[in-house]
Amino acid sequence: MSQQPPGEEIARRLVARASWQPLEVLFWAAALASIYVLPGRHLILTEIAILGLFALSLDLILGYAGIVSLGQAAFFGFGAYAAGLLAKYDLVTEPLLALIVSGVAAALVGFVTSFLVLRGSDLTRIMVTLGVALVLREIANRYAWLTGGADGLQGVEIKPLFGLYRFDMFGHTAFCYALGVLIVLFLLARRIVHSPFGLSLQSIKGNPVRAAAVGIPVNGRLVAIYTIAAGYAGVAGALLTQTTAFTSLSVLDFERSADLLLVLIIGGTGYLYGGLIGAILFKLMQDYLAALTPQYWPFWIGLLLVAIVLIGRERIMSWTKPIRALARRLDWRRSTTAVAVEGQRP
Amino acid sequence: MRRLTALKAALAVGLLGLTSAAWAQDPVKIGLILPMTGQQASTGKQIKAGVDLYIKEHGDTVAGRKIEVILKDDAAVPDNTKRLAQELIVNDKVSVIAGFGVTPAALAAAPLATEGKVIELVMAAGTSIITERSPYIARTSFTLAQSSVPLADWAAKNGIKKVVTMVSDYAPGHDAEKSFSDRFKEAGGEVIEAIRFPLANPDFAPFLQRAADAKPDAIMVFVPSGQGGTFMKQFTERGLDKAGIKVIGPGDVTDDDLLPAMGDAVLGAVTAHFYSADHPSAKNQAYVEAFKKANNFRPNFMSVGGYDGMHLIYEALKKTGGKADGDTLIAAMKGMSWESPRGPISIDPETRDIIQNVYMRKVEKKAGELYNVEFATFEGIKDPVKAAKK
Amino acid sequence: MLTILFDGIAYGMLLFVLACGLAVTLGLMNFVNLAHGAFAMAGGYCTVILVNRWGIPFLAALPLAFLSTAILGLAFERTLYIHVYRKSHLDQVLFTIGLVFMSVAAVDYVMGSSQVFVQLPSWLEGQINVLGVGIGRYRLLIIIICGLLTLLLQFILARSRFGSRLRAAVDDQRVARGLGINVGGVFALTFAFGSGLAGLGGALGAEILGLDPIFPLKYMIYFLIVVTVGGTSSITGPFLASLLLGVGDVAGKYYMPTLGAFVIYTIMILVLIWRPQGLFARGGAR
Amino acid sequence: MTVMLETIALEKRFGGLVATSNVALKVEKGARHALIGPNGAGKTTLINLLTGVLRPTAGRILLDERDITSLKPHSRVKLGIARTFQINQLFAELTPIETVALAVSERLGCGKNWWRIVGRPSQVTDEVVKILENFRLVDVMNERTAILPYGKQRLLEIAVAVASAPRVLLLDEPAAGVPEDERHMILDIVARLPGDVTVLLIEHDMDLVFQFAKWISVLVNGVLFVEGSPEAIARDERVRQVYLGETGHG
Repeated sequence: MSQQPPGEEIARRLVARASWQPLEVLFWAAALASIYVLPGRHLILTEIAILGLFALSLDLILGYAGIVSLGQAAFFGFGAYAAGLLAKYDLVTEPLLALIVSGVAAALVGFVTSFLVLRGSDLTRIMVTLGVALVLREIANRYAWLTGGADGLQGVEIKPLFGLYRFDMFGHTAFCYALGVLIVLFLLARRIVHSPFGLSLQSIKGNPVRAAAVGIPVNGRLVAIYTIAAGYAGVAGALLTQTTAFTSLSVLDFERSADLLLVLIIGGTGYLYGGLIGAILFKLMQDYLAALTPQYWPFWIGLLLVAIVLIGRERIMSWTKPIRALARRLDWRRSTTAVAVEGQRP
Repeated sequence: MRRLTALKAALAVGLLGLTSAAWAQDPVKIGLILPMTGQQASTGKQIKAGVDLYIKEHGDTVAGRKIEVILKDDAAVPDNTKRLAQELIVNDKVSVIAGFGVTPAALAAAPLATEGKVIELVMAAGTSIITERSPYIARTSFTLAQSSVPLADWAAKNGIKKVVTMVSDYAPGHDAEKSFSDRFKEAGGEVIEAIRFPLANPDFAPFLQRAADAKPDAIMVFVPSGQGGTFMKQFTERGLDKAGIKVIGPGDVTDDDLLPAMGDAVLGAVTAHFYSADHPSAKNQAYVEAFKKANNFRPNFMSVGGYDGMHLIYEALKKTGGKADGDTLIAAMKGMSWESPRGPISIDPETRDIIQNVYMRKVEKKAGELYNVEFATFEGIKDPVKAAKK
Repeated sequence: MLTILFDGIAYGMLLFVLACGLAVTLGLMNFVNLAHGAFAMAGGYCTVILVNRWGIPFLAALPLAFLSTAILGLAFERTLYIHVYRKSHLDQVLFTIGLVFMSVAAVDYVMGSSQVFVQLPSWLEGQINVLGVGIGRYRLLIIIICGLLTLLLQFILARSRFGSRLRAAVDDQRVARGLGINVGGVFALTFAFGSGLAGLGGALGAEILGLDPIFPLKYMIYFLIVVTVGGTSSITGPFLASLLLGVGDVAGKYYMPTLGAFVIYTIMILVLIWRPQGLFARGGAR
Repeated sequence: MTVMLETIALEKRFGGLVATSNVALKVEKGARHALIGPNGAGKTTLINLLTGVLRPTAGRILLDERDITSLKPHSRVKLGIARTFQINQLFAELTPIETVALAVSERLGCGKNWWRIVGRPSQVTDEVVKILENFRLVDVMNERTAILPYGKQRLLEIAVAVASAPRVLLLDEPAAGVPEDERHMILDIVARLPGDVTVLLIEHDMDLVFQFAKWISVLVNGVLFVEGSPEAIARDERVRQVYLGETGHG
């Protein structure tokens, strides 16, 4: 490395931050393969994809901007109800379009409430975000003529995707749809975190005082990412509604936000895959344990959480070190791409 | 030799074609979706115990087919219910999805029952509309209106003129409130205030105070199974019993499961319901005894929902000779009638809802334990909400 | 309506006893103990067993509930919590939520999932009428016990030797160690005491809040609200916040039953926007 | 000569404590201006007021004759005020490359760009290269900042400020805590700052001050005590007393 002139090395390093790792490629290849390999598991895979997307939204604010939230369910739920109402009253019948509208609506709610989380400690933020979700839940409960209240939103009928693909009972369409949305939004998130904007968020997380001293409008950036993350959560919620043709108050539950935080912490924050991996682990674990002992599965989940903390997340991560090292060794473009990228420059 | 006969039999079965006998060897799978964790866990436990007891008593084979129950926990979260139902239908190929602790859960699964042509057997949820959501839904629990309407009749006839209704703010509560109030007003009574409180509610005190301040003759109350205890405790704590205010309601508030722990304060509470652990029939005495032996708690109305649900499945399978597709099975279920621990019941051939007796009961002490003692019977009650629609 | 005010105060006092242990661990030891409600539940079930099964008088069962939960808390602190003090807040959340899940399932297994009640002596049932105001006997008892506890707590923390040691240990662990204070011991005692209080709260609250295995999950939010609204820098903060929330909640539900739980959440959000460090935090330092 | 940065009757109170009292400071364009004073004289408070971290209780701040008193910190950076911190304020998890690229991107106005990858406009890369080379950070540029040796962190601290291409650079004790044998690096860097950049230096190290400054202001107890050329200050009896008094104590 050091034989390269520093200029090229620096340029390469900057760009290399965003280059694709072999493990990443493997991950998505596996995800796509699951469409054909695991047709019998599409229902739970759909849930995993949705939970993963939801966790991604939390990772954007927690892992990259350092905002702890226990209220992402507010946006998830808003998106879910928005999608449900759009479909129920035939306002927007094309699912993808409705998904986008719901996401934007949730983002708007995120924008409005973002000003509440700019101040205060982690605990304050946790409670304010939690409060927002609880108030939204109460509102949804109260305006039962619109939302169905505690009985859930009934009579949602989702039209075929693009007018072509019906949401079948086996969940094939639903999974392909959810996975597709997840991939697109993941790519977008990946782009965002590797952009100067994303870098500025990381700097704010690290040291807001210095970030301001470098000329970064700290509050503006936080509002922006909070809004984006709310949109992501909204899309996840809308996906849930569209793939189940149903929504209920549980989308706004405290438990949903709490589980989300668990998922993300299990998977790890700040590298985008944490939420996805956490979602896979958490859902499979829960599904497996709940099938084993429908009544007492929370005990084993709890035990696992306690064990994870006592052993130490770092130590558990370090067990994957050989794999990661191997992956790095397998990175065939490790030195070549940089040169290629450099070569294309005028 | 034996192998040869088996082979012959299999061949014969194969030759019979793709009729019922073709898969007579496969088990009939029943997906039991219940809230086993969370707020409604006690409902789930009761129903599961009822189901288990039935299988224990009647064996696990019907019409030559083995019955296999797959238990899933939905924690009363409807989107869980929906996913679990979908997986059960698609992956486990169940013939019946059963259980459903709360109305939203039952409603969420309804479209799947229709699409998958699978029986959805509701063993708990009590909102009237549920059975209308799919032609494959049958119910072995009850509807709120079934108890509320007779209750209104009884109240009007027994010197109660002014009533405050207090119900949990969700569909079953609304059903109870509406059907009681309509009938009660028809009979000349007056509902002076209608209070609805949130489903998950820690403290009833302010609502009770509000009810008390309206000075009614009685409070008509509906809370979901499991919350009755707190309500009754706070009712007496407020001294409302001493102020001469009566508690009446569908039987959920004096749930058999919780009744022994409620203390003497509930003595005299009058409720209308379809099941009491004290129901004086030999069938029920045997049931309660066997149930208590197998579990360390008293059966409540949820448990009979599960017990009778299994009975309905068993009998329907006997009738179809083991054929378990949705259309055949639901046809067999229609009009089925039998003697349950709760008394005589039948499945309405038109609505697939349950027809049953509703009993007026009063909380009394028997052998040192509190029981809902039945003192009057309204026979053969159909769901009044659906009846009114015709 | 004085009865409503009275009910609200009793409810608030109860919230305070339940939550003040959390305020102490969070504010003084900087530890996020979401499993706090599990100790309250333990106290509640302990009382149920003592009173209903063993026939111990209710009033005698209360101190026993306190003691047994405190011992339970101490055991957990020494064996498990001690390893987590130094970890990040997120780890603490993960760990304590795990404990909550375990406690919920374990209690469900041992005690069943139905609600249970303490059999109260008859002299605690019903209301007495004072100058036209209906006063629930049981709630009066709650107010008396909780009021005395608050005074005691204030005294311990502000005046006693233990209080000053605790404050020293919190301000600077190294210096405190240098002064010969057994920091670990002080923390353990504090934790045990906080758990004991939660247990007592659970014992008292079983009657009003209902006791079932999901208690710790159901009330986690309420405890957190009390602590954040009150701030963690003193005992008076959470105390006043509990009263505010108790009265606000009860009065809100009485006068606007249809709005219900809105009131309590709205109070919280407004307070936190206005004073992010909590309504009664001193100066807003830290 | 034009005045680049000016305060008019600037005052800051914390409760009853007056940290800055009626300060009228003028820093000329391209100046090499040092601000000295004993501990607790309010030097850092003054810097915080100038950069907008603190709001003054009274008075005004002018940058190139423009009133910036009510501007937010980041807006002041855009107008050309950059600072370093007495105690390192760096991004522990970022590498020097990323840290500098961040500041450069922000200055070039692509900080809110969420679509391009960092460093894609080659202008950014070129600047990052230049700064890292200038500040001798190339050898550690891929290490996490948290594990850099202290001297390098100190250099990075200044590099980040310079990356904002300021018109006015406020250096808050740049050599503080740097071991003796690495100190020359800092001195060297400070000496080589471009001539058109106005520099206001706060420093305890008198060697550095006298080597660098063309003009010195002395702040005591929040009040501008005396100003003058280095020679004049060195001769000033009162200044000597203030400092002797301080060194006598500690």
